[in-house]
Amino acid sequence: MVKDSCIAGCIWLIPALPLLGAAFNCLLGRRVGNLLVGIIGCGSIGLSAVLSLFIFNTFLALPVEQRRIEVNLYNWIPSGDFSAPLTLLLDPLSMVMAAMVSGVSFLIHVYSTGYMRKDESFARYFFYLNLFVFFMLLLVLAGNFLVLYIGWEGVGLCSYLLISFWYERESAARAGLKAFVVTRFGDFFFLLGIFLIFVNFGTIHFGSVFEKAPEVLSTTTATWIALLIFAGAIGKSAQVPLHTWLPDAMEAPTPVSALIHAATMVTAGVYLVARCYTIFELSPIATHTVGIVGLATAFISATVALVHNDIKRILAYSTVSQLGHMFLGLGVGAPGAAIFHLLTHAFAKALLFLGAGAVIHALHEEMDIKRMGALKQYIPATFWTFTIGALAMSGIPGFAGFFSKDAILHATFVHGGVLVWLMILLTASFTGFYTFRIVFLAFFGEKRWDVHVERPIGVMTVPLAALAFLAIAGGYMGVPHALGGMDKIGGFLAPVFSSHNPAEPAEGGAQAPEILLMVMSAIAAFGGIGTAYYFYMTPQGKEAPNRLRQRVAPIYELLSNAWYFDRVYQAVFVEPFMKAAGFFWEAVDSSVIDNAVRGVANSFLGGGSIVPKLQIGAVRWYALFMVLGITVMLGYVFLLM
Amino acid sequence: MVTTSHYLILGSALFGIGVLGFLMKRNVIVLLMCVELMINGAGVSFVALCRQTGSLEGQVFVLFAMVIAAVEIAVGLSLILLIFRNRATLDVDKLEVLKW
Amino acid sequence: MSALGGPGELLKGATTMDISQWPILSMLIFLPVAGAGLLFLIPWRGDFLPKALALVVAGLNLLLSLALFRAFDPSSSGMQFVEKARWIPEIGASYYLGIDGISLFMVLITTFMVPMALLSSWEQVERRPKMFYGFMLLLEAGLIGIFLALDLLLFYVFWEVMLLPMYFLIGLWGGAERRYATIKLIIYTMGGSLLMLVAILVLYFIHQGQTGEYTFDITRLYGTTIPPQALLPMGLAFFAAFAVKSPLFPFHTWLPDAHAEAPISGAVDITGLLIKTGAYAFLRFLLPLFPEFSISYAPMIVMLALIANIYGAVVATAQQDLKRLIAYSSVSHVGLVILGIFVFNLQGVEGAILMMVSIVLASGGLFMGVGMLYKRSRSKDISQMGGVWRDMPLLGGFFMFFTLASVGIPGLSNFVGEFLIFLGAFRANTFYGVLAAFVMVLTAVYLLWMFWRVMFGPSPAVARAWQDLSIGETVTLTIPAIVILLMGVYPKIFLDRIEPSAKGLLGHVEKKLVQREDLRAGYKSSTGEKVHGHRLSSR
Amino acid sequence: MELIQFYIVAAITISSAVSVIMQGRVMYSILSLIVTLLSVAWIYAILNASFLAVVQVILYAGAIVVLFVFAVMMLRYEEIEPQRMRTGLIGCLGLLVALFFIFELILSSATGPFVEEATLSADFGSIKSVGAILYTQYLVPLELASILLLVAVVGAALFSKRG
Repeated sequence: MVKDSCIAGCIWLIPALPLLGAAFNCLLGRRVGNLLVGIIGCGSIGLSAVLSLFIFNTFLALPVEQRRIEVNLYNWIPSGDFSAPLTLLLDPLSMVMAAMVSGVSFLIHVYSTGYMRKDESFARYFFYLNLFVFFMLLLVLAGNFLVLYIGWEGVGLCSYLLISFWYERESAARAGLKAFVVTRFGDFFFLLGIFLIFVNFGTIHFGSVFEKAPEVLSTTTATWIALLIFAGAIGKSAQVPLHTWLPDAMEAPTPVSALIHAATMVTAGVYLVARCYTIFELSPIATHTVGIVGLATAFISATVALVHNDIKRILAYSTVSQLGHMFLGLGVGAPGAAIFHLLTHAFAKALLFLGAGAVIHALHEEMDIKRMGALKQYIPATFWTFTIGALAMSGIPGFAGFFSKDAILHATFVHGGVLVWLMILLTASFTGFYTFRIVFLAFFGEKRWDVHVERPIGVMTVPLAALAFLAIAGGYMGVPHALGGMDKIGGFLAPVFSSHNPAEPAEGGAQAPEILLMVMSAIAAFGGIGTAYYFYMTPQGKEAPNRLRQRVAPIYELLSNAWYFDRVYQAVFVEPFMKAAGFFWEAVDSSVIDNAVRGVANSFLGGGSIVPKLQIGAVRWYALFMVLGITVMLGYVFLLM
Repeated sequence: MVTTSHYLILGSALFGIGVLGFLMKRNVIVLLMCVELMINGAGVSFVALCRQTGSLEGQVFVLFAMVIAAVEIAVGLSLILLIFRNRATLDVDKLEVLKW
Repeated sequence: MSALGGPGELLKGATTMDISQWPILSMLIFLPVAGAGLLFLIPWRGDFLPKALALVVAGLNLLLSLALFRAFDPSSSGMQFVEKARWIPEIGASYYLGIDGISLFMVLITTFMVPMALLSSWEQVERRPKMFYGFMLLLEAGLIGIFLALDLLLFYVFWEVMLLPMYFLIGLWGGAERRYATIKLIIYTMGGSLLMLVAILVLYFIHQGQTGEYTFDITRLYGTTIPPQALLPMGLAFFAAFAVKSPLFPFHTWLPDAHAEAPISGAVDITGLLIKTGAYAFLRFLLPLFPEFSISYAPMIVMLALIANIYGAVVATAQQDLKRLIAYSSVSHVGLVILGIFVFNLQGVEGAILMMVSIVLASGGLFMGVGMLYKRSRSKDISQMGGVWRDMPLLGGFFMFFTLASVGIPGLSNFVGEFLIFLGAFRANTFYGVLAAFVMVLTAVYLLWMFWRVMFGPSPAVARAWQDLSIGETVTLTIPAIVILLMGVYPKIFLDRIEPSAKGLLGHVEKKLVQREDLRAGYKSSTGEKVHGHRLSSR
Repeated sequence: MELIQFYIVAAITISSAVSVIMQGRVMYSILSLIVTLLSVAWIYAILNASFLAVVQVILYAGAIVVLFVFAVMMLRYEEIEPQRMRTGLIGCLGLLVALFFIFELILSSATGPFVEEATLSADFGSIKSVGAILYTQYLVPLELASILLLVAVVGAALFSKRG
């Protein structure tokens, strides 16, 4: 009990510390100099990370049934029977997320002090970044839907601010706006989902909602709620068809891409669906939709990633694809696996992005992998860590991504069917291919650049190393039973997905297929990597990509235009909207309505101009009409009545 | 027997003559005088009715009306002086400044 | 329960001065009048003294209203600090003032915004500043009068009086097209309010016919039963007056012109203050006086509100003039407010009131920002700008803040109001809720796009020697920003005080409606006509 | 007796009033106006308003008429045209409307429904009784009236100075 209250007392500090940091950097940042800004910025997050790890530790010591702590800070919006208190909830799911978010954020903050050290808006950058961490922690620690929504919108806002960070670039401003509007489109549905929840349950508190959900909701209502929530997740987590903002979001400084657009914010959708899993389970349609969207996203964006040359865009599409994996996991009834993949992906992808950042930094803002090469000799630390990240990402046995992806693949095989499994297997080989395409093109081969290499400084290398460690070790949280592990993470998270039992310790007979599946996925990954090696490392394969490109020209066109999503949206939504706006303003507002008003005004003016025209003067007519008026009134009163 | 009606008719007549003059005359100074006539006509009616009802409020009202009349004449005449200096006429028909 | 003490408790600390005995409401109205009188009558030398005087008067009024806020009893739903005196006893008109949770924040925001407007125009009014400041104070008095009057005739007087300073403010200190703008403003609003005057008189005589008593006291008139044949014309007359002032689609086109031509601080006031008199009047007069009208025509009004909401947002996207853009955003937001009022539930009404306050703050902040920008650039044309952030990071920051507040980012004031309105609309009718909430996407589009075009992008090649904000300007923008933040983070202070009155209002509407339904059911039960109840909830 | 007195004073009043508007020269109008005002004072006296009668003589016949005279003197006499009445459309209309108006007024005064004639106390209309009501019930309006007078004096001075 003591531990309980101790935790309850300091939960609020986890998000509050970054907020303080943000406030400091906002108000005083420009005055105090970069050193202090950096210290405050990283320090606040660092403290928060230490605190959450400490709480995690205490939390683990609690008995399972007590692992659910709620704190009411104050009643935020009380209105009649509606109330939205600022509630923080600590349960295994939010604990894991909070620890991951604060930890990864801390590493990226440290990295940023090096990466951004020459930027003149250093303080602004750390203000946004701290604010982001605050909102993200609020999102994962939220105890009801509205608090989650604050965090949800807040991270979207910070994402917008950070994408547009280099606002003088027209493309950055455009990408920021696009990201905000597209995700807000998703938020709109999410908000409707919250309303629907409130209308049905009379509360938006997580505990009460999920507890009552099976009794209260009919399948139809559950479907509606689940789909609306999922629409929010689609926007935020960049799933097809709302994924188009994420590649453009790469206009942000690279550490931001690592933090927001790979490790944390974009995974919020996965977190949300996992959080509401009880509702999703009530509706097969919703669950299937989640799975299908996840699968489609995973596949489509993996294919697009194959042909791009911009290092950050490849990683962005890779992120979208991996998020698709997570949703697939959710859709096939393996939320634990999805969250596990979320964690390992966060480590690996943050590592890849930071590595890419170091590469870009080294080559002075060069992002085209065709103009890199042979960097292994120049920045070896980056090379090694990047490769570890790439291995983890591709799902090579022994690295983090392997275990988590395997968990999803297994669930897919069991619940989704062979066809889905094959598709995702293909995607896995694509993943191996495009990740190592970067590795081979950027770090090996001949030198295709001629600038002075800027080596990453210490504060940039240390986070890389730390993340590399996590990208290897992170997987051992959830070694599956089939390999003789304990699946610690699955067990830890299980109470959250109450009605759902995580992969039971498999029967002796069932272990064999699982291991077989693992072998298959490892083969697929190696196949992808091997193809990349053949294409980019061997002299024989050099011409292969070009030949392939010519052979399947239409498909290549399709892929390099990212399946034409952007163009279609431009033609179907953006342009008609702008035209409508112009039409309504000029044709309706300025013509129809205004002319009606002007007509009234002119009729008065016209009427008014007749009287004075009868004679030259006006004053005496006023007098005459005054008297006439009185006369008529008197006449009415005295003569007629 | 003189009834209140007699005085009221007298007051009305005075008022009416004022109105008539106000509409017919063109000299601004005379117009002001016509206003005085109207005020006096109203005053007669007031005082007559006042005697009828036995309350003094009507007389007080007439007193205030006189004050107003004095004010009006003072300001009005000084305005007329000003207008005359600027426009060199007192004919209302030629003063069309109020025209829009 | 509550880990933080919260400012609510702080504000209710020991009262050192008992102000409940003062005629504080009259003071609120007449202090600015006195200030304006001093400004007009004394032949001041120089500009500083009159400006300072105006500011001091406005500041004093703000302090007074804060004292009022502190003494306000949040648990009561009735009128507080009531002052009643004979005005024209012969016709039953009285000088009757009172304040409740609905008007409290209207008054507060007025007394708050006027000093802000004065500050923001401190160096921007070049011609006859003392007249300008005098009219601003008169405007303040008129506005406060509208919010406090409980007598229909008194209300009407204030309603018209307020137009006068507005007319001069725009007509004398406005932009190039100011004549057009003022005439449009006057025609629109006078047209509406004359209809209302007729309806007021009709109501007055109907009431007299029923009770034998001549009175303009709205608390008595609330009980009047309107004969069915008079209901539509009277309701429409009131509706027209308020809809024009609000302004509700399609009566809104005066607003962009008035905005675009108004002097900067005048614009601050119109946005917020003038237009929310309309929405306030809906709550105070239309709903309780004509509940039957309000409810049976609510679907149409709600449709208009939704159209205004979406239409305003769409048209705002097409604007090239900064001030017009913000004006259309006001049209859009006001649509939301009216939607909140006419869904007849507690969340909607509370949200509407919060939203009104919040629009004033957020749009006011934007306007002040535009004013400061205009002072340097002499342009309101968006296409002429770009890259302003580079030149003026501080202004850019504030501009961002107010833009985000308008967009409705949680944690800032607009969100709370919007959220409650959406929720109320959703509860009343799913369709309303969906349409209303969709605007949050459009709002983001036009506001952030505007922000991008103004602030982002490269600086033009021509060197601009624009100074960033001065300390005075920074302070002017900081104060509303703090209030916005406070409202967004701890709206409980506001909601607690609004709730009893909002509940009372809805309860009254419901009660009156039920009475009538009973009455009519009595008449019609013989013919077997089904009496349909309206779903109302004061939950 | 009272009737005769009334008809005499009424005749003087009406005829002098008509003379005010019929005179061609302004000065004659003013002189006629004096007669009218004095006869009105007489009517006041008949009607038990002795205080008012006195004030009428002092204020009107004394002060206001003097103002008129001064005004006429300050404007050069020969320029105080026009002397003729209005003609044309507006003249005809004016005459018509005004005559009809007078007719209505007189008709209404002759047929008005009246309350019972009150019995008057001895000092009705005396300075004392008027003063008593003036300085109690009507104190505020009285003070306001004095302020108004002050403003008018200042205003008049300002106008004539500025020209």
